[in-house]
Amino acid sequence: MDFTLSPRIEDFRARIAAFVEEEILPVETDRANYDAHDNITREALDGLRAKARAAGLWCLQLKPETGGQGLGKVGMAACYEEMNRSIFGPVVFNSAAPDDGNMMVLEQAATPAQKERWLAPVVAGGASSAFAMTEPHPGGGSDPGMMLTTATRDGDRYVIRGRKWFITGAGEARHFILIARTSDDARKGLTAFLFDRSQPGWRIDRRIPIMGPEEHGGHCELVFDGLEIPAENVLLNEGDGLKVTQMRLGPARLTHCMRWLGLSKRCVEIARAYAVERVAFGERLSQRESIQMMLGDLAMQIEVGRLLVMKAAWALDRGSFARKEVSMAKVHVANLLHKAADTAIQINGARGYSKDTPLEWIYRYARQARLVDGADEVHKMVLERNLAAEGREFWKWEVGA
Amino acid sequence: MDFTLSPRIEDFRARIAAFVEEEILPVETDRANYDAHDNITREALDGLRAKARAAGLWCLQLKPETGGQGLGKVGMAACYEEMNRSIFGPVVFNSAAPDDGNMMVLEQAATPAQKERWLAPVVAGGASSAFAMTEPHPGGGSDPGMMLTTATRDGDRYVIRGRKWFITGAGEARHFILIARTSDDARKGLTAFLFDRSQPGWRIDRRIPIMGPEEHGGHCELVFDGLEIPAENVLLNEGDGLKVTQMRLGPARLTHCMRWLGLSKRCVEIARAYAVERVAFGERLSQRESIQMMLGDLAMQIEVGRLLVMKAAWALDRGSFARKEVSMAKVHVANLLHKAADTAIQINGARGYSKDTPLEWIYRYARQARLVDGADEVHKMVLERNLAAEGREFWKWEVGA
Amino acid sequence: MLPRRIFATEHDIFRDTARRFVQAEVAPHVDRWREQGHVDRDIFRKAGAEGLLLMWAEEEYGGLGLSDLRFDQILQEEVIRFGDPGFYQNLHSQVVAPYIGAFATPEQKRRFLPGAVSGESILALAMTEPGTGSDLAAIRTKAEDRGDHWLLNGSKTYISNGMLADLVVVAARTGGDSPRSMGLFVVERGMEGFTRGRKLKKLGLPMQDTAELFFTDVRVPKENLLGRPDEGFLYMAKNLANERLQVAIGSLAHAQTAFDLTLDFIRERRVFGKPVGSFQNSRFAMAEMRVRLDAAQAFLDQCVLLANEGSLEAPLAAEVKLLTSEVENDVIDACLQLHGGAGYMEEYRIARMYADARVSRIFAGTSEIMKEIVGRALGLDERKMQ
Amino acid sequence: MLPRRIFATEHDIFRDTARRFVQAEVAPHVDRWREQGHVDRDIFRKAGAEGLLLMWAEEEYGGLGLSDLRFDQILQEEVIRFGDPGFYQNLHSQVVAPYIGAFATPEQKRRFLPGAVSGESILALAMTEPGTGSDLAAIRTKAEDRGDHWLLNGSKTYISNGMLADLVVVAARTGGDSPRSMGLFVVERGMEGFTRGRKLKKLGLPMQDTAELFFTDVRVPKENLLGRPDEGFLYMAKNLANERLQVAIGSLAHAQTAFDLTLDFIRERRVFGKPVGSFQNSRFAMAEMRVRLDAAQAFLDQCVLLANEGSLEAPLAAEVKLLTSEVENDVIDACLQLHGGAGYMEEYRIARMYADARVSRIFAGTSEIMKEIVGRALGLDERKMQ
Repeated sequence: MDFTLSPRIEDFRARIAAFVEEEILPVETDRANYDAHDNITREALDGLRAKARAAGLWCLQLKPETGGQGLGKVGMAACYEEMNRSIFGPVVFNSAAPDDGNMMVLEQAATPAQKERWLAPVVAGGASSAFAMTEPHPGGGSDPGMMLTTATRDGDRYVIRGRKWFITGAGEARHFILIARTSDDARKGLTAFLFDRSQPGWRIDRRIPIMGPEEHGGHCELVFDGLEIPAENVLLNEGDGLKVTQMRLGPARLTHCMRWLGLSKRCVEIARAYAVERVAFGERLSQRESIQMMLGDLAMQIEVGRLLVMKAAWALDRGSFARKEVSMAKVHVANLLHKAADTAIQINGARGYSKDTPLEWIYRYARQARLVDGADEVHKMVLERNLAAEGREFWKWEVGA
Repeated sequence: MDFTLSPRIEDFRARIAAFVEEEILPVETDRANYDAHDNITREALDGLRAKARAAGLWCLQLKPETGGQGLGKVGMAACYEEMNRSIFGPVVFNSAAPDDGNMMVLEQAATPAQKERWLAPVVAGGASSAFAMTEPHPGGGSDPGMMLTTATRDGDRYVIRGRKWFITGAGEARHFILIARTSDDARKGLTAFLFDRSQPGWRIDRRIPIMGPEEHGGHCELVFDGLEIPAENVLLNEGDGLKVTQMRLGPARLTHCMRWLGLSKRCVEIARAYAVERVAFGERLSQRESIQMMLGDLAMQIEVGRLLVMKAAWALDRGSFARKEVSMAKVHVANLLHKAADTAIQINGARGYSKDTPLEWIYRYARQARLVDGADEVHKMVLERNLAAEGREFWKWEVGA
Repeated sequence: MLPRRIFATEHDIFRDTARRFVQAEVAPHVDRWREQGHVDRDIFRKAGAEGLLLMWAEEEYGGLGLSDLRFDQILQEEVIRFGDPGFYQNLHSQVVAPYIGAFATPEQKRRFLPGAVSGESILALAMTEPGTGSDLAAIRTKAEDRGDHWLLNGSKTYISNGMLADLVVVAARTGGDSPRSMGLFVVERGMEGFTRGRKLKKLGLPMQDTAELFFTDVRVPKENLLGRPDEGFLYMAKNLANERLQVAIGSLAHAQTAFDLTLDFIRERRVFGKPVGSFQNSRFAMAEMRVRLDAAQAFLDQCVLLANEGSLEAPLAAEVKLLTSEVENDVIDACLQLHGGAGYMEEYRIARMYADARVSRIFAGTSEIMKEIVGRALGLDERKMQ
Repeated sequence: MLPRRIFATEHDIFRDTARRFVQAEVAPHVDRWREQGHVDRDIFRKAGAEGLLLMWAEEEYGGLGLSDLRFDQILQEEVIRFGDPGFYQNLHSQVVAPYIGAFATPEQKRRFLPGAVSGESILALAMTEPGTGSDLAAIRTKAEDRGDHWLLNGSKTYISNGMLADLVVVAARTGGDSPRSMGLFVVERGMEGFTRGRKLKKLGLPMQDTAELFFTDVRVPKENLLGRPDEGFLYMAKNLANERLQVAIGSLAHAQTAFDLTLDFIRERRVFGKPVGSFQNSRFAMAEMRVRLDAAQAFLDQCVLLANEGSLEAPLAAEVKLLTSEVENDVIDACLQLHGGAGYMEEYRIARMYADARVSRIFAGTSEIMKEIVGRALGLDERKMQ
């Protein structure tokens, strides 16, 4: 049993912390650096990205040969949490969704030639990417088995027809990973493809307005009416689409949690700073029991989240799918993020409802956490299924050397 | 980062698991083995204890030279959880409160001669012990500074006068650790003494009826009207009473949590067994979503408790006081135990309210968990004080080699 | 605090009467009755003599003809506040007796009601069986038509007033395999083949007697069948709304009592040199409880008025039972927490209230069953949705 | 579902009128108004023409003399159900105007009320300042007596209807350092030195205009002071109970609307081949909400009746505001969850309701302030306990 970080990871974490403090927070504070969708403007981002690369804080999650530092999931847990002290943090270090997950899946699944063509530009920061899987009702939402978009083989190419929905970043992405149906086989019916924004045969139908602030490129509805994709742009093999989906989404759930922990800590930070300073009815807010208990409880729930995420990261690094661990982390941290933002707003009162702090940004952003990547209800039922299968073995420590 | 148990600890854990299953659960099932206070009868206990000793599963928490196995807190976390699958488990392995904590504090603080006289018989199982600190209102409850019982020096002895309250096990204990006031100094005003049941000058005023099932010896109110204690029976030095109290109570909080995890798992076990078997309105309970979500949520909360407890145990083993970690474990696991018992009763319906299962025993027992060792409210305020002092350093991983 | 607005002068006067009765005749015996596991029989006779039982019964049967449920509501509130929730006069008057009131012939009423009104005969209702829970369609106790009598066989469990009862209304299957063909039979103390098991031990409510009942070839006279032999299931479904309203009244009275005694406690008890009640945490906890109690009371009182008008439907009764039993448990738990360690000692009433309250989310249909009823009434019935 | 029991025929008829008005005049413009950040001025004039503003005002000022709060309650329910909670007619009629109704001279009423009744002049109330929050004693805006006028200096923030308002009732300190010596001044559009900042951006409620107001050497005529110059604090304290009741009405209407539209949604929307509403989890979630809504409505309706009788005390108003704003937020959150991913899309109303609702636990006094008020009224005031 050992709850320590290696010195190398700690070194990265500390440097990220300093970078966020010195470089990113000042940018975040100035509303002029916000675009129309409440994200950082491209100009501000480009400047920060250049500094981050120069500081060696770039794509840490990838292997050295891909251009990263091979941190592993344990290291990512520590570093991603630190990055997302700022709402603009992850994208500065090229560790934001959806590029983060797309890069990792390409690193794992793509051929050398595909990596050169599709992955390297994203790693370099010159192109952004999107993962096109989800479909509007009644197609494949959380259930990929309902996928309706088809890829029909025609010689050495596939012709794509269908509709995708809520595709994050599609408005600006250059490289797309697309999941489409190539047969009716329950396990081998889906295939993953790569295509470039410039190819004809598809279009963005609309950018969907959502409650929250948006990733660059928003959330779009895509129509495919004859996009042709050469067979060489199939990722893995025909029929491996479900496998690619699982490779892509499993770890992404956990990286979300890592980042959400950072945001949760930021909420506490803003709430405490205000509580210490603000006097009402002749007393500092921070002296009130109710405020102390809210903050004490939040601090504890954040620590719980960190333990759940770290154990899941450790299990992934050991080669486990860590489905149970990831589910638990997801349920807890999604709720924690909501609670942290809500409590911080409550402590800030009307100021919290205004745009004077990032709290309202985080609050709106947070609401999707309990909806995406499987709602709480689904994860709890999955956990119960594990419990039914494993009995008392559900809870156990692995045995070491 | 490493979430594994050592093979040696795992070996103990597995043997305890088998012993509970084969030896203790059958005894627990037979109501004839319950005494008037819902605890195991002395006869049944003596038989099981002999078997546990013979199996080498005895006082594992103590050092080898004291007669134990030197498991450390990490090992105790794994083993205590396993013991308390049965409500009668811990006492069988001589790891139940209050002897458990009394033995550990004597092992740490007593002189060799004192150990021979006061500790060895408890380790041998021939004597039980009590820790007499708490006083009735308005004396020292959770605040030792309010202690009213006095020890007045008179030559080579101290004369004790005062009243103690809610002293667990006092009805049968032979060896007592007593905390009394020897001066008005805020930090050095208390002293810890050892005395034997047979000494004159004190009496048990009454055994206090409580809601829950009771430890052997119950919870008693004690009156001291001239008990004389020789100076050689002072534990550590005069004025070290507060220190002894902290040595005694800090780790005890965590051992409670370890045991409560075992009881929580048992609740889930009983609930699941019933849900799988019981048919109502044409459907098995286990097929209902609401039941699945209750159980999935509980399974997750138990895992959270295990992580919090294990991290605190690890920190204690590294020599930290781990106050923050223990507080977090305490708040979570006390609430978890209540929730586990409550949910299991709800799933069992009227059967859960009856005495046909140990659930009602656990439910009544559990209610004290949120009151003793600091109520939730106190711990949350303590956590907030840590947060105020440490800021973002509240959450961090230690750095390893 | 929200003023109660459903009572008129006659109700306030009645409350005084009820309170004096409970304080004089119930309160002094509560500890002993809890210890012995049931009330003394004569408390029913005393209550009967005061005119407090079956107040709704027509005068010809000895009652007062008061069909206004507010009187029983007030009586139950006072019983719980100054007595103990284990005195099941309410089950007697408002849960069991209404089966006789609604489904018995005048001749049967003449036989059964006067004793119930006077408290000479104590009533119980035997529906639940080992393994049925709330699922009445799973009842297996059988009554066979033997010409001049019914032959009753089976067993019942968790029967309140089971040891003391003189008349037990027993639900039994009369139609062979047809799951809902049931009859309700009045089984009388002393009938051959009718035996009682041991009083059941429970988590709480020690004063309320709870028994298993066994029926082995009991010959029940034809004239002891209530209503039609195949409509018992309907009768039970019909009466459940009022039964749940009664449970709700008790739950909320229990919670209100806990709140009041806790308010007194935290004003007096000091910790760290200040009254417990002066801490913000205590103030907030009490404020949160006060709000929930007031809302639940407003809701419940409206339900009582609806029931008086005969229009309390099953889903609304399920709502109010669900709400009040959850409020009861939450409030009592929070009140115990405000007591600190004292709350765990039996010498403080809150300790026993905690154990007593737990069953409210289970009996008369669990909270989960209530949610099923409410949810299905919203049109969310998976059997009817495609 | 609990039937509403406080309405008579005239209320039902009025609900039809109100609903038709909202459907015809408000609903079609909601999207545009949310986009532009405020309603069009003429919606107030239209509402005035229909007799929907200041219904309580005496006929001599153009009103209907209807002091029954149930009419405004109904109007607010319809505005929220078929319109948007950001149309602050309710603030105009029931929060600001009552200061004029209660504390103005007949001459002042003749000047100010008719325009407010007709909707020609829109009203706002300026109490909060940067740094005061709910702590009115911390107000720093000052009015100095300069013989024939008051000289007003200071700034206000989070002022609803702030950009549109023609008449602003401004709280200002008149007694130098005495913390509670305050006056209420009617500041009129166009007075020199009265300026408005930018419309404030907020988490939700985009249609409700929220502004900062600045007062720099504004010469307020003596005849624009409401009541006495040193009693403004008392007036505010007095009116807060009704203000909180109004907030409660809005919160609960918002929650009821969310419930109903979610019920429709989950009956239709299918997932894993079944309607969302046919899952037990959905049924239970809806049942739990139904119960909380019914209890809150029963409580709120009783409070409206009490207010009609002039006996809604401050602690009870705090209770109902606390309860309904918490119910509103919890219900809307759970409803959004039942929408799944769709709930996050602005094209579903639930998404905007979620952001709009968040402020209810903050404005008109946060939930924590409400708990302080309720708790202190229970006698748990650390300043009075030793």
